[in-house]
Amino acid sequence: MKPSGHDLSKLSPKCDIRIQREDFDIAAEITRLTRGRTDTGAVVTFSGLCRDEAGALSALELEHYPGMAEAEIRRIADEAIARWPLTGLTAIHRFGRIRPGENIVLVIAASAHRQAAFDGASFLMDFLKTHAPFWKKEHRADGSEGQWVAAKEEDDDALKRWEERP
Amino acid sequence: MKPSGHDLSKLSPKCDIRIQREDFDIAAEITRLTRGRTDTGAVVTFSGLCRDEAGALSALELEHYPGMAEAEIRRIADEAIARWPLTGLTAIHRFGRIRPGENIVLVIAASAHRQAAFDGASFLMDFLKTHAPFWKKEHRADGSEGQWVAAKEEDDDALKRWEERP
Amino acid sequence: MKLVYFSWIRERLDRTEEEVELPETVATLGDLIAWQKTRGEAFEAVFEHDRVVRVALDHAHVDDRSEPLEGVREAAFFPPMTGG
Amino acid sequence: MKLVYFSWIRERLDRTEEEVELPETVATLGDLIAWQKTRGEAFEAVFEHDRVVRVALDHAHVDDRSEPLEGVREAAFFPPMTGG
Repeated sequence: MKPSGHDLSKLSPKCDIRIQREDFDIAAEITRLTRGRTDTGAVVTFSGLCRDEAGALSALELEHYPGMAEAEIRRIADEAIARWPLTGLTAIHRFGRIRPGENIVLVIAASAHRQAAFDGASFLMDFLKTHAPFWKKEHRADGSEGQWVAAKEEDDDALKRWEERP
Repeated sequence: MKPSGHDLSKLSPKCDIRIQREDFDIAAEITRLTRGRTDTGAVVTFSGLCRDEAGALSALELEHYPGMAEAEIRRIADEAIARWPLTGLTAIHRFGRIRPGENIVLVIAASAHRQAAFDGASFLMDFLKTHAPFWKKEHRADGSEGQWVAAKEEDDDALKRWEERP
Repeated sequence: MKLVYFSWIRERLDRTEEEVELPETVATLGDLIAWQKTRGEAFEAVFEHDRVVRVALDHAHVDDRSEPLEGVREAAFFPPMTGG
Repeated sequence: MKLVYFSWIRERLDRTEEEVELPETVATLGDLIAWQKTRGEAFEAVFEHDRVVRVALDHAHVDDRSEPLEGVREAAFFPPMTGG
């Protein structure tokens, strides 16, 4: 038995926020978050991909507000860490040109328990959708001028459930 | 523009259930689920790891009921697919000796939309915890006889929320 | 009928599986559990607390003790599951 | 003050950023938006629908149009976000 002073549950949560043009490696990010500690029992990842059901999209162009994007995601991440007993939290958001099937965003939440990991990841995504300064423009496969993607009301609705819960 | 007959949203969901001794590769499993289709906008993974906060655990021994385990998880997966618009669902549960920090279980749910992916993965995990025929025995670091892990009431409580929702 | 056991129930009964000939009077799952209790001290101790012992008949969970056994080939006995 | 623009607001106003000298009378965010409306047709069209234009002052979201501008170095104007 090791002395109780060696309490791994007191390691502070790792928090990693990145805004980048390059793709990410989910397996490497999970390892980065869980390596060297045995207090993580649950890891939830969310990855958002560029979708194109109609076959009409050539790519999405993701514009962002460089000064604000990282700061805003960090603020949301800090709130998630204050709210759930997380052992780690990662958020990576890409910008630039992204083709159908490619990754756009990754969120990882690690915790001792599964519900905290699910809730932390879901909370971070809901706020990221509505508060992180990113905008998507469509490039169409036929070369015609694409539209800016409109914000969804259901994204605002998704936020509200976090106000109702403890 | 491709003809509307080429509607990717009508691809049937991929479903992959495995009970195995070996570890799994999360990145490879995500690729397997999303490759070759552009109707997936959201992928949620849950991985459950062997935890050891006190430093007293040498390993967990996972016993399972070979004939029933895969069938039961498949039944739960079919229910998730009937309930949410998923484009893919994977569940891998390991058995045998698993050390602290190692993977025990992986669930992946893919969908066009994030809430369905979160709900599908969370639902599958809640049922898997309480319905899949697996049992964990602790092996202690000091060599003394370990205990069988007791089931948690909170796991049964977690199930109930799926009965209340539409 | 084939009977299989898991976890601490397997350890307490000191057997993984067995082939048994059930008496004619054993028609339901409740009858089967009652019969198990007659098979000695270890069986009596395990099956005493009915609610702790979970049952699967031919790989399907069964709660209802009045479930008929007709046609069932395999009954499994185990404590609450702790997978995931 | 530095003003920055994103998405279709940037396209409509045909500028990414600009450095402006605000009149003495512009004290709040509301004043700033009113002043923007006086800067020609494109500005008028963009800022006409107040609720569609979101604002960040020094990288923080601000809803309250009575927010004072004192000390603010950068104001950003953009439509509802569509990240994630």
